[in-house]
Amino acid sequence: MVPVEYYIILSAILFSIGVAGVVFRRNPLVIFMSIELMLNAANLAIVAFSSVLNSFSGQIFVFFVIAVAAAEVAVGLALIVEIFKTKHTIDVDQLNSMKG
Amino acid sequence: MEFLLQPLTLLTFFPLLGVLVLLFIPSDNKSALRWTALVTTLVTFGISIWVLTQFDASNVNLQLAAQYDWITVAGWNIQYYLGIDGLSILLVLLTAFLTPISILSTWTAVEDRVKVFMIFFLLLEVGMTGVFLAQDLFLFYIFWEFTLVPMYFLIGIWGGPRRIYAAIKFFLYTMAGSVLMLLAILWLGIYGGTFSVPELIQQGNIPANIQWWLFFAFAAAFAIKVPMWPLHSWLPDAHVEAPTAGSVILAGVLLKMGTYGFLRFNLPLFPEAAVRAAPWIALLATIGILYGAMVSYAQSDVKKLVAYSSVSHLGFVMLGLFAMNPQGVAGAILQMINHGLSTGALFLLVGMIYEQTHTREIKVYGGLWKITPVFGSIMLIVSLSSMGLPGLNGFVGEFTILLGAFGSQAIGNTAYAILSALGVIMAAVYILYMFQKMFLGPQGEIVDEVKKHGHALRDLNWREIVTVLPLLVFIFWIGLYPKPFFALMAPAVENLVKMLPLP
Amino acid sequence: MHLSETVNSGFFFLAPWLVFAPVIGLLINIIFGGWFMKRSWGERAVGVVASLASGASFVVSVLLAWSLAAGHGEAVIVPFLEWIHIGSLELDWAFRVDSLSTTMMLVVSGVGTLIHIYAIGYMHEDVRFKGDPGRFRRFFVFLNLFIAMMMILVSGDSYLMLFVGWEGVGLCSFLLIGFWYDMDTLGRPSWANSNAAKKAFVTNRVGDFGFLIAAFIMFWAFGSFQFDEVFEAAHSVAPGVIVAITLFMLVGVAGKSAQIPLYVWLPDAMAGPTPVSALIHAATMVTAGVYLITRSAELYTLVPQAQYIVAMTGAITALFAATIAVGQYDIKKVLAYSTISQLGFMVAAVGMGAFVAGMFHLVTHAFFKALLFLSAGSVILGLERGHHHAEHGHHEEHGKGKTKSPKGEKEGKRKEEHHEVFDPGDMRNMGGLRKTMPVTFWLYMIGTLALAGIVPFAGFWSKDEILLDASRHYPAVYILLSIAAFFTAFYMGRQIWMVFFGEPRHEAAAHAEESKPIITAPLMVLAALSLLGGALNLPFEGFHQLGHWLEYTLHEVEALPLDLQVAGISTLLALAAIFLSWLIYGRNPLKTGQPDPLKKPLGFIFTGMENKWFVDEGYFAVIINPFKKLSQFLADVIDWRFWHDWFHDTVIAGTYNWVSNIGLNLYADQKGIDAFANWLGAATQSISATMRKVQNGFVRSYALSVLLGVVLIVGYLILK
Amino acid sequence: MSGELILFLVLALVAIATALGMLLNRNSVYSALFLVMNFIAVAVFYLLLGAPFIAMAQITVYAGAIMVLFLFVIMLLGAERLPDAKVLPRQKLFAYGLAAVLAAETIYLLVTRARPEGIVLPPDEAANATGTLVALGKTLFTSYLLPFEVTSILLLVAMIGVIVLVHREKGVQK
Repeated sequence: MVPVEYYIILSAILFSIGVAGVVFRRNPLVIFMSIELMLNAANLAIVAFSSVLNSFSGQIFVFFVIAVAAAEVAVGLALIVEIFKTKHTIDVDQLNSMKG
Repeated sequence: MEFLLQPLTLLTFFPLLGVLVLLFIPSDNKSALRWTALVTTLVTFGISIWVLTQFDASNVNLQLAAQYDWITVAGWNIQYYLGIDGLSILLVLLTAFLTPISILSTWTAVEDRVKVFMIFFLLLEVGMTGVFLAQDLFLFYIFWEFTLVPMYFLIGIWGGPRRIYAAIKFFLYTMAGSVLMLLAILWLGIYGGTFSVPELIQQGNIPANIQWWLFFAFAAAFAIKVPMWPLHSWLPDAHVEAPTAGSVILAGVLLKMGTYGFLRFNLPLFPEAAVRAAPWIALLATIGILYGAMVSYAQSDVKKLVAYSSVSHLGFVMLGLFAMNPQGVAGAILQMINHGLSTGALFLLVGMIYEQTHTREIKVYGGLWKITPVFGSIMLIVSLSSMGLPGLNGFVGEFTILLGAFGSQAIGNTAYAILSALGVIMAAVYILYMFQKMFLGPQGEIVDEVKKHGHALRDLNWREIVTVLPLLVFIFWIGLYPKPFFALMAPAVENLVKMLPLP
Repeated sequence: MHLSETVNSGFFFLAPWLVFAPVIGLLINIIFGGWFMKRSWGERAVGVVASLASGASFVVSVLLAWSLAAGHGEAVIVPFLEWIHIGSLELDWAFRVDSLSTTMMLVVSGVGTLIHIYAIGYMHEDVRFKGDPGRFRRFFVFLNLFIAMMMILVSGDSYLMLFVGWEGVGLCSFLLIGFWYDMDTLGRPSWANSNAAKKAFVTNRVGDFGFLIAAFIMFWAFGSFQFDEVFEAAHSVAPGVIVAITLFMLVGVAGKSAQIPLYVWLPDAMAGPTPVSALIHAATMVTAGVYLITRSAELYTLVPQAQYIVAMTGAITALFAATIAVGQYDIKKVLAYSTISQLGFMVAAVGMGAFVAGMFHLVTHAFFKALLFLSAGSVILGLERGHHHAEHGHHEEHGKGKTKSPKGEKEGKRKEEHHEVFDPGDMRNMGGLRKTMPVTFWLYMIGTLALAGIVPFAGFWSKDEILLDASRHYPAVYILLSIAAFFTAFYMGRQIWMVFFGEPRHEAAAHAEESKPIITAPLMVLAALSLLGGALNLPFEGFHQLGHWLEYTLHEVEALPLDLQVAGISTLLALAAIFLSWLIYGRNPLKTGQPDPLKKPLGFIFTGMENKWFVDEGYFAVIINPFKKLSQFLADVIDWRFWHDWFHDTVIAGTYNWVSNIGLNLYADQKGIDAFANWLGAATQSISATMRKVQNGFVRSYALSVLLGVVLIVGYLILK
Repeated sequence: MSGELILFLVLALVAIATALGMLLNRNSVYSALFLVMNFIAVAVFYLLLGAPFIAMAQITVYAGAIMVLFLFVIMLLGAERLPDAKVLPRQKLFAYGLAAVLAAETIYLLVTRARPEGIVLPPDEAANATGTLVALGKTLFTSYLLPFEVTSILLLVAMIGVIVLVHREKGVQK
């Protein structure tokens, strides 16, 4: 008996928290986690819509998102490890070679 | 699977398979990397020959088409649409032909980051083949832009001392032109409801005043690529800084993308505007021919000399295209091939001597023919082909172009052809200047200079001869018996010319 | 191809072998020549292969001529290859066998073969004097290539095929003039020879440009390049078009046949080995222009105005070049200017419509000029031998075999000044060769008499026919040519006296040796032809064989009987000139170091003759240097400094940088973003402070700006 | 107020709280653990929404595999805490502000514009759980076969990529 809006609102809140994490945390691992959180929030919204519309498509989409997220995390963490090996830090503020 | 086994799809994307294999080869196993790339491109060439056997020259329509809906949303109708016809087949073959040769030329010239080099090269081949095969404007644009990326890196990583500057310049210039083209493509796609070129040609209901703008937008992209005078300023930089193989592909194929664009899009899509523009294009082409030839003569850097000669040669191609009669257009297509062969070979040869001497200054050379007779003789043949000696390929193209331009209704003035024919004299002047200063005369200082470093100048080795030999075969073949080449394109060319509303 | 059914009869099917025989010869020499050259008999093998190839061509020519005669002289077209077919352009490679082309074939392959044989002996010594025996093979490859190209030229059935050969022989000329590309004519390291080669090619290209334009007009006016079709269509076209065609063609002729204003390359072409000068620059290639006009007889006869221009060009060239020949000291240069002058005779003849006379002179000239050049070559070799001999005698302590080795040269400079630069072609170094080289002397005499036009040598008959025709129709041309004939006899007399009479003016001349039979034998054949060549077309009733023969092709031929008055005047002029030359050069032979006796009386005129009337200098000043300067200017100033550096790098890239730095950074970034921030109404100061560091390199602040963008866009969507 | 709604609200509170915990905790190990709890909460939401398969996937893949990976990496690099730094001092403030604005905007936009109508049914009513799973599997392996395969290739490529990235050639020392 839960109105679907509630899920949407929850999803939006979680997403925004993730966004905030990406923007102000300096630890790339936490940034990564925040991204995962954002993905989760999106998944939640999709599943909610899927349930309302009584269709599988949403769930399947979420399934793919989870799979892609897994791949992304694997590669991303590997990159972080590699960056740490070369720069000996993972503080994103130290990694400013893009400075213009 | 059916999708992948279509000849044209296979031809376009086969090098990707090579890329995949390359990824699994350790980067210090250089010879395996080279062989993989070479074999891949040779197989691609084989596929292109197979396509040729499937090709029916008498059919003026697109053949072996692969057509699928790709992106169809909100009134957009973008297709994956490859096709080949008489206008493009020779260029496709040229691409597939020159790539293995270029790879062979890097055998000893590229020692640094071979793996990445080869990957970029194969990607470049995908892009180039795609450009010549795409029949959907959107797809074409993607391939068109895609070629920039590998080329950018080829120049920027393996180039000469000013490579970054040259690479960025190359990238920005071609990009700047393409932006206008993208706008025109979007306009066309929305207006016509499709991005498919044959369909757009069939609709053919673009108002004349809009045609003019669209023609201009397309022409901007292509003219920079050709490059037409006065938009040629990126060319000498790119050519001089690019590694040998990059120069070969740049001159041999990438520049042809510009002229091909005029042929494939500007002429049939905007016929009224094209006819209206013909005298102006002819004027620019003529200036380009004479200007390129004169500037070429004054160069002291041999690569720059060849680069400027490209401006002159491509001027001939443009003149032929906008002569808008079968002689001119067919000559222009053939001249695209010829330029690819001759200038490609010139860059190869210059690269071979550069590898030994590390200088491109003409004045330090001299008397090389005596020291390296085989090299000198091959260089002579290629030079003669470049200056249009009858019996070699250059003449057939230049002659038919000038003949077409002389009697062209679209250009409407014989002066352009006559002035351009002066370019033939000037070609002799700068080519012979180059040949004389490098190969004739007394021994140049570079010979002793090289000896000081412990090894004398050597003649071409077998690998180098094998690299150039296929080019020589075609230089003679086209010169002596061009009929099969004309036969491939003649029906398509005549069909195209018929569509143009000549005055 | 209305005549092609006759191909099957006779030997016409052999026509392609005219070209292929020499091509096979050159391929053999390219592929196996290197292997040959490693053997002791290698040079001979290479030479024999090349000579056989050329000889095969001659045999084919003879067979074709025989078949043609058997078939009553009707032109036969042997199709061979479809060349360029596109649109209305249908260009085929076909061989045209008619009396005109077979005449040329016979001359080219006949004289060519003799010169091949001669060259075996000549080049054997020449490559050794020049110190690079490896180049022997290359010479014969080029020579065979030349025969092949010349055959394409004369046997082509369309103007385009003719053009293919036309450019092809130009290439061979380039290659052979620049044969000793790393030295000058004296064997010193220099750019001179390669410059001469380049000059020849470029000048020829200027002529080819004219030819090309003529071809373009022809195609768009007549729709074809094929001879018969062109001639047929020509009758229904406005004469103005034909005038344009013929005059542009004349530019081509001027280039190839060394007429004013494009003759300048021919004297320099003497940088090539002597057989080349004989074959290409005297007997065959340079006559291609004459052949072209004769071939286009049907076009030229339609437009008398153009004919007049052609005739005058020829006549003026004949006289002009003859005057220069008087002032030359190099034995080959004299002959070169003589060739230009004689080509002027021919061009004048064909310009006047006296095609038979022109062709007749072409044939006889091929004989006696080849003879003269080859004999001159023999003289030069003789002097080289003498010089070699003398060097050995004087510098035995050095034991240096090669006079040309730089070291030897340097030492020579220290010891004896005059040994350092010995020019074996300079007539001032000769004298008295009559005794040391008697065979060459007599051969040279025959050539000279033929060229001077003394009865009954071949040159007399052919030159007389031209003069006769001119006296009937073009008095101005007649006068010019007669004066030229006088000069001809004079400079040839001068040459004979200077070279063969008097006392040796250099020890090389004193020690000169006669050449071997392989060199003199071909000369004797040519001498016989120079002596008897006149029989081809004797101006008597019942003779005129060449005229009749060419009539098959040219249709109307005017057969003039001998005019004693014209013949008498020309003979008298020639004899007078020879006598005059004896007075000046023969009676008191030149001494070593003495200036030319003409120098004083003629003054600046002789200086002009000596310096070729400063035409080369004029061209340099008017055309070549301005061209160089212009291209330098275009390349450096316009293209690079202005267009590349200033416009693209400074203006375009600079403006972009300025806009992005100054404009965006200062203006948009500070004020624009500030304004945004104000509009957002929250924490103005700190936002702008953060925002000002847009390019700070911190990933997080980039992410922040992305977020800001997202917020703004979503906000916009809400407010919309 | 039905039981379900109560469950939802409690879980929502947990989810938000754990998310904030992840966000604010300075020790990244705690962050990771908070995130695990968050994921579990979300998994329960999936169950509530009648998507048991997704819920299971969420638990195993996210809460299980991925987060373990995170923890490993954190420990491997010793990156539990980063030293304090005073760059970009106001970043945090903006992040909060903008995130809040974003949340408000998104909620407003989704609720008003998208107008999702209807009520989420209780799980047993929504569909027979087993039936859902079978149908889901069928759909996945019929109409979504190609994307499924592509995903598998993607995972393979990611795997290879990770190996390539982390792998060091023998003897090559940095």
